[in-house]
Amino acid sequence: MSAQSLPQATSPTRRLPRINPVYVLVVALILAIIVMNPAFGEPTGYMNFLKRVTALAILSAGALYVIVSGGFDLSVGSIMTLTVIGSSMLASNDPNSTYWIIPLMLGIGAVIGLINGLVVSYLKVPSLIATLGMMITLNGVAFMWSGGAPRGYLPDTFRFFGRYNITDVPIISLLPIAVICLVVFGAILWWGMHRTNFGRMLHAVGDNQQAARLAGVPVERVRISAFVVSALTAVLAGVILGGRAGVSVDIGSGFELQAITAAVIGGAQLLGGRGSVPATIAGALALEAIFTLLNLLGLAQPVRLVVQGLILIGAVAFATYQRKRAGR
Amino acid sequence: MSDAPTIEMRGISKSFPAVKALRGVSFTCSRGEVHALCGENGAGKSTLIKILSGVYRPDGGDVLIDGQEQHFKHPQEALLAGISVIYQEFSLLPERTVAQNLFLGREPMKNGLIDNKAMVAETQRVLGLFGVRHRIEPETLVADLDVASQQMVEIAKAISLNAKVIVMDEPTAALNEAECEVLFSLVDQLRASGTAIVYITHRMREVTRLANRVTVIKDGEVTASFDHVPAPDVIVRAMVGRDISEYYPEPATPSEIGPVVLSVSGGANAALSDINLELRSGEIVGFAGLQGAGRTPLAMALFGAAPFTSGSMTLDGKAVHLTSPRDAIRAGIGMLPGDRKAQALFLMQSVRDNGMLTARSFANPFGGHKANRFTDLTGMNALLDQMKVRAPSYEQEMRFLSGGNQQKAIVARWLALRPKILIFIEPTRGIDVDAKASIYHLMRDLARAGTAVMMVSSDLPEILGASDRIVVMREGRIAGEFSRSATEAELMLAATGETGVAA
Amino acid sequence: PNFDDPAEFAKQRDQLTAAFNGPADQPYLQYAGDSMADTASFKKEGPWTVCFSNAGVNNPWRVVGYTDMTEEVKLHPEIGTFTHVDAEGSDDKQIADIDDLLAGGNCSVLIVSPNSTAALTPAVEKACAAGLPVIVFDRGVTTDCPVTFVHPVGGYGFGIQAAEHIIANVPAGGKVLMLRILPGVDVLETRASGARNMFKEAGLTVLGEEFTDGDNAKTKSIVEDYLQRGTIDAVWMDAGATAVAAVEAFEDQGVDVPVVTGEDQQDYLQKWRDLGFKGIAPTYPTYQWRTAIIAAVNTLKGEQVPSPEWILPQPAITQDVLDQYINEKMPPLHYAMCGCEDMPNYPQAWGGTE
Amino acid sequence: MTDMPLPAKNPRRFRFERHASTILLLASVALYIALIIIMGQTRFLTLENLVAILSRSITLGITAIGQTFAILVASIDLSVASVISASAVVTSVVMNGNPAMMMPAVLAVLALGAVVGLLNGLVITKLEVNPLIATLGMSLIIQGVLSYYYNNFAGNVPVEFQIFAYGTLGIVPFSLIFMFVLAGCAWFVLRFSRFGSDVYSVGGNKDAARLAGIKTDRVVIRAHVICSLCAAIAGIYLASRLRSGAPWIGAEGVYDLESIAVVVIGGTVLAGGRGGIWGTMAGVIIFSLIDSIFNVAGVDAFVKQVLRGIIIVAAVAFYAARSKRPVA
Ligand SMILES: Nc1ncnc2c1ncn2[C@@H]1O[C@H](COP(=O)(O)OP(=O)(O)OP(=O)(O)O)[C@@H](O)[C@H]1O
Ligand SMILES: Nc1ncnc2c1ncn2[C@@H]1O[C@H](COP(=O)(O)OP(=O)(O)OP(=O)(O)O)[C@@H](O)[C@H]1O
Ligand SMILES: [Mg+2]
Ligand SMILES: [Mg+2]
Repeated sequence: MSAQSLPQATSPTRRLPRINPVYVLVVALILAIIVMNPAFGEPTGYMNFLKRVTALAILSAGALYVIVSGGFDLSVGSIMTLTVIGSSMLASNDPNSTYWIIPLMLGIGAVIGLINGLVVSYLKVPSLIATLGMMITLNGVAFMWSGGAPRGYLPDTFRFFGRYNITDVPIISLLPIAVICLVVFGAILWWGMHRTNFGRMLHAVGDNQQAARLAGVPVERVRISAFVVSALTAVLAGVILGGRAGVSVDIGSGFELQAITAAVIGGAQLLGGRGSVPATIAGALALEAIFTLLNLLGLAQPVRLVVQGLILIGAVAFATYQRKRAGR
Repeated sequence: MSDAPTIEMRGISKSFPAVKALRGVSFTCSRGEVHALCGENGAGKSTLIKILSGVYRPDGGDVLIDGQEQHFKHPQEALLAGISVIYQEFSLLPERTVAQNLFLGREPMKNGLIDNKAMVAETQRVLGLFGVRHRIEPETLVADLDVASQQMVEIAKAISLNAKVIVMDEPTAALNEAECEVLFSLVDQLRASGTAIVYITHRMREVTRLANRVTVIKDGEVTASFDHVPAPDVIVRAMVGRDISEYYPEPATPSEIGPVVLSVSGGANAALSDINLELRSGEIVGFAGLQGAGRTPLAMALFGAAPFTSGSMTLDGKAVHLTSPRDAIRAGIGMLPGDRKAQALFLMQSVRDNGMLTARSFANPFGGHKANRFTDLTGMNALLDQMKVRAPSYEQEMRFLSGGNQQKAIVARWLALRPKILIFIEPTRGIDVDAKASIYHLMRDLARAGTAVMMVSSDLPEILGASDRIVVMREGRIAGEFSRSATEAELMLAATGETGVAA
Repeated sequence: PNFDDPAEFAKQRDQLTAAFNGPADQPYLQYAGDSMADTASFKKEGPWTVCFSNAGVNNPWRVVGYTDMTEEVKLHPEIGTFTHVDAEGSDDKQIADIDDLLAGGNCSVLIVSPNSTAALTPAVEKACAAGLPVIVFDRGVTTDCPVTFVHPVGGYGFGIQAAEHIIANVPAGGKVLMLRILPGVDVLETRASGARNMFKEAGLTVLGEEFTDGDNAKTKSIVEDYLQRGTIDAVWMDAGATAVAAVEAFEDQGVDVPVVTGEDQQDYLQKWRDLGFKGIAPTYPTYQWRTAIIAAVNTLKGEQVPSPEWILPQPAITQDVLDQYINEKMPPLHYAMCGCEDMPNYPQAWGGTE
Repeated sequence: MTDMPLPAKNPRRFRFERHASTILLLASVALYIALIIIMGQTRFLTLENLVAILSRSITLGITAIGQTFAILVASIDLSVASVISASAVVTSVVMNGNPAMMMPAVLAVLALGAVVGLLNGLVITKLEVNPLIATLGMSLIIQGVLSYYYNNFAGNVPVEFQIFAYGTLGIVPFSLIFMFVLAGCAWFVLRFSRFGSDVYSVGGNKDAARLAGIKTDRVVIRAHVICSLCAAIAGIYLASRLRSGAPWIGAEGVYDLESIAVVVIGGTVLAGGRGGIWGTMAGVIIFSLIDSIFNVAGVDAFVKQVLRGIIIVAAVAFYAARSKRPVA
């Protein structure tokens, strides 16, 4: 800065690099798990864990695009369901079908995201309602398509992404394909959100939509793109989860709230303007680690619900407190 | 009544996470006086007021009301103690009526229920004091009012409390001359009736016109305190720590004024009719008029935000039809909106991201955010330095900057794009003298570099001082054109369409 | 409700092996005991309007069953209209639905598949009071006013069949993981309690009872976590929905698949055959949906109907009959024990090919 | 300078969004009647059937009245479904068939509702946790505690108490009258009391309300107490209707998302500060009508779901697209 006096910026000691508490949380949880079950510290242990969390992590990072732009996407869970059911309907046990089914599903996802975005941007329906409607509709569509029960298997080529491991890898011994997907898609989503002009416009739209329009941001296009990204990642998450778990009728249900939860634990601001892809992925890891830990502790299901609720509130309360104190 | 001043603030300190806003500030105000509080943007004026009114709690120091020490924990307690504040940022509820806003939190009750009738009647009475009874109806929604009327409601709300202290934080920022006059006479009446008034403004004329005493804050400390009203340059020196030479830059010489960049003929829409207009490169055109005269709609029409529905518009001689801000920006038009918080600021983003946004919007969306064909991070830093934006760091979030510094930061947004035409709407609203001067010089520099500048302002001295040519609007039409040698009276006459109007 | 009723446990244990009345090749017509209801007072000329208040078609079991039912309707020309209202899994909604059906006023008979027992009782009583013959199936109600209550042997029976298989194939002291869908559902609770009793009797160790919510991914995670902590000798399941996921968890970890119990869904049956582990598939036959229509038709014809309960046989699919129930042409979540192979639209109506 | 003559603005221009819910209601009534006539099912055009339709959604209606308060203060309550379950269970367990325990049970449940609302409000205002997260967390906690103690229908409601759900005045059920009386009270409070005015102010702009001396936190907390109380009453009603309470009946009726949808369809804006009770009631009746229309027309269960999703979005779009103001 040029020769002007700065206002009294407080002494540098108070401006420690601020580390997002979610990272601390993840590390603490994982250490706790390893203490309780040393097998977790071995490659099979943590690789299985990462494999398990991949679908949610990718999904949350995609959902973050919508959250940062100032909306919600409640339809992601139903998109996952539709992906799995639709794929099983189309596959008709033909291993080669995967190569056109996944692109087709991505296409369907893009159309769904586009519709969400158009409804929110041009019909001005609040995203909570628009995507709630989409969720109900898509669940119905999935049911209609399959007549209520899926009518085909997912071929192994389809399940490759969610299920298979590369074995005999040096040092880590096994490397699930899902973990590779997590790294690749996580990096792409990180790049889009934090390293491009699009990412900055996304933040701006979520922060102040009217100002964004007057500053020349193509607001509608940006918001629609956010919904498309979210829907596309939901398809990917569906492919991975379907790969891991096989076909079932309501495979995606509940994922929409988990994705929002992961983003929020990662410090994203609901209603837009702030959010980080790595922190959201860490939020998903934290969420899954909590479940695993409670599992290890052998706590009854109801107790797990209570703990989950407390952690959810506690994490957000703590983040708010920290943000206020640190002036962020 | 004791001799103690109505309000006394002693040794007030206040820190925000990133900045020490106040350090040991003392301030008093007694009944029957107007005490002007001056200081640059970010000096800490609003913060001091918010401590007085219980919005913030001080880190150190005492607040005394009528000699009694007070520790307000909620604005309500300050209100009950007789302190009424017109805040710098609007504090109205757009979806409620004028009457409901006026009586917010203290609705008249009858049998335990809200007495709507009494509320409307009382509202009408209070609005009558301002002579705006015909313009503002008690049961209109505030959202349907223009900015000036909203500010009137804000003022009426504070005054109708019959408080013993009224604090006005830049009350005239959104008002035109005539409305300012109404306010000034009200302030006179209030002073006469024994109210203590704290008055914050960046306009020296208002200090001279109204104040009994003046206190200047700089960087969170009192730098000067006068029991009289000194000459403006004395105040300015205390504020900025130096003299400001050449407040208004030199006007353009005829040779500097270039060809017509933009012309409109027969432009009209719901708010405008029969607009014929030319803007030339190198020229600053000031747009004057009363509230509701259509200056903002005209700016919005040129900027494509609320396009003309008939008529034609040419840019560099070519016909254009702009239907969105993006169209306009692409065609080389930029605009700084009047309502900064609602229309221009991204409070959660960094100062630099605020500055870079427009450039990024027109670059490849998948291109890196650090550099684009318009500017890069270093370039933006240079622009922000040039604007003298005061921030601990340009990575700081915008919401921690004072109003004036926010305005300067968003000017940088447009500079990066080097537009052919730049529209400023109330560019110096809420900006301190130093910054004002730099904005005038900046506009002039832009003009010299060939930009056509359109400046919408309600500040007549500014219109006269900074423009090369002046357009006056009335009722959605252009009511007259003047050179910079016109007088305020001539402009007012054209603006009101009446004779014998006091300037 | 008591889910650990020794008398009921013993009764169902006997019924599993008891002889049933009726044609052996048409299990959906068979019934236990010989108490019958006289329905002469409900005799009515066709065409009838058969009204059906359904708890929901929100899982594959109900989908297969509902298909059985609609196909059965087609076999009876006397049924003029078949009105189906779906409560989407909500008691509140189902009560309102029954009110709607009564307000409409032209049902000849009302079939109810209650979403839950206690909650639907008043609505069923109201329908009885309106003079309608009522047939209840799957879950019951706590009133005797319906003509009959159609159901297979029951939850204890299911639990017993699965547990017996495990006990026969796992040495004493072996470790059993019990995977359950969710708590609170009557038919599932009795399955668990039946099995728990058997394991205790046989001296097997129950590693844990975990709820999967019918979620494959969660099931896989649970099994993985248990595997990380030690060996598992058998997995007992209260329903087949997640059986394949449990099997895959062993497969993916490179561990031999132990004894796993499931249900009569095609995907499980095929997995069982392909991997050759020691499996069994107790059933909760979907053919009871056919029986409900048959009971309604018999009632309107004034014919005798087994009453107050029409207890259907509940066979388990074992290794020796496995191949006979596998049909590659049917969808993975098709329930093999549908008693529908003899129907005209089989297999297309159930989503099968050819 | 005195009054400035200005082109008169029409201060009371027709506000489409204020009447949208009425228009929607009339449209669905018309659709229903048309359908009945077309299908020749005129026997449905009876008073009894009208009552049956109105009585379809009493649980939803009572819940939505409370939800309206939460949304008007720019908050939201996702815990209503769990509160409904909890209060239904507590009602039937405390009564346990004993008529003498009716009063204590009702009081206990109301206390429960008040405490939950208070906690929700405190977490939202004092810990500044986003309401969506706060109430989602609360919902998990309640559900966990409840399922720890109960996993099935528990206790039973004495016959005397079933009068609440099954008793009628002529052909009109008491519960229906009760719902409309409750709505009337809510309307009165919102329209005429200081608290009602504060609710709109806080929802409209919390900072402005605070500067005007309104204790905004208190208003938010009270709105949440009302919301949870209504949910508790809905639980009592449901226990009376189902004769007993089970820990899943709230979740099974999706009362959380449905109550939000109904409030928004009724014209209350998710951002707060705009809307009202009668809109909500119109929304509830529209939902009932849709159900009845589906039943009359014999719409397939899956198609029904698809249509319902589309209808929710279309209904909100119907006025949102016309509204000049942003709708969240
Ligand atoms: N809520 C806040 N959090 C952090 N910093 C703040 C906050 N409010 C004000 N500040 C900082 O405190 C300092 C004083 O701000 P203040 O608003 O009091 O200035 P001002 O004198 O009113 O300026 P202006 O004339 O521009 O209104 C500025 O540096 C500002 O950035
Ligand atoms: N962007 C816009 N789009 C449509 N109508 C507008 C727009 N801005 C203003 N109007 C309408 O134009 C009329 C005049 O606007 P306003 O009161 O803002 O006057 P103004 O001329 O902008 O005031 P000033 O000239 O002092 O800025 C009002 O009826 C207002 O509602
Ligand atoms: Mg200020
Ligand atoms: Mg204006």
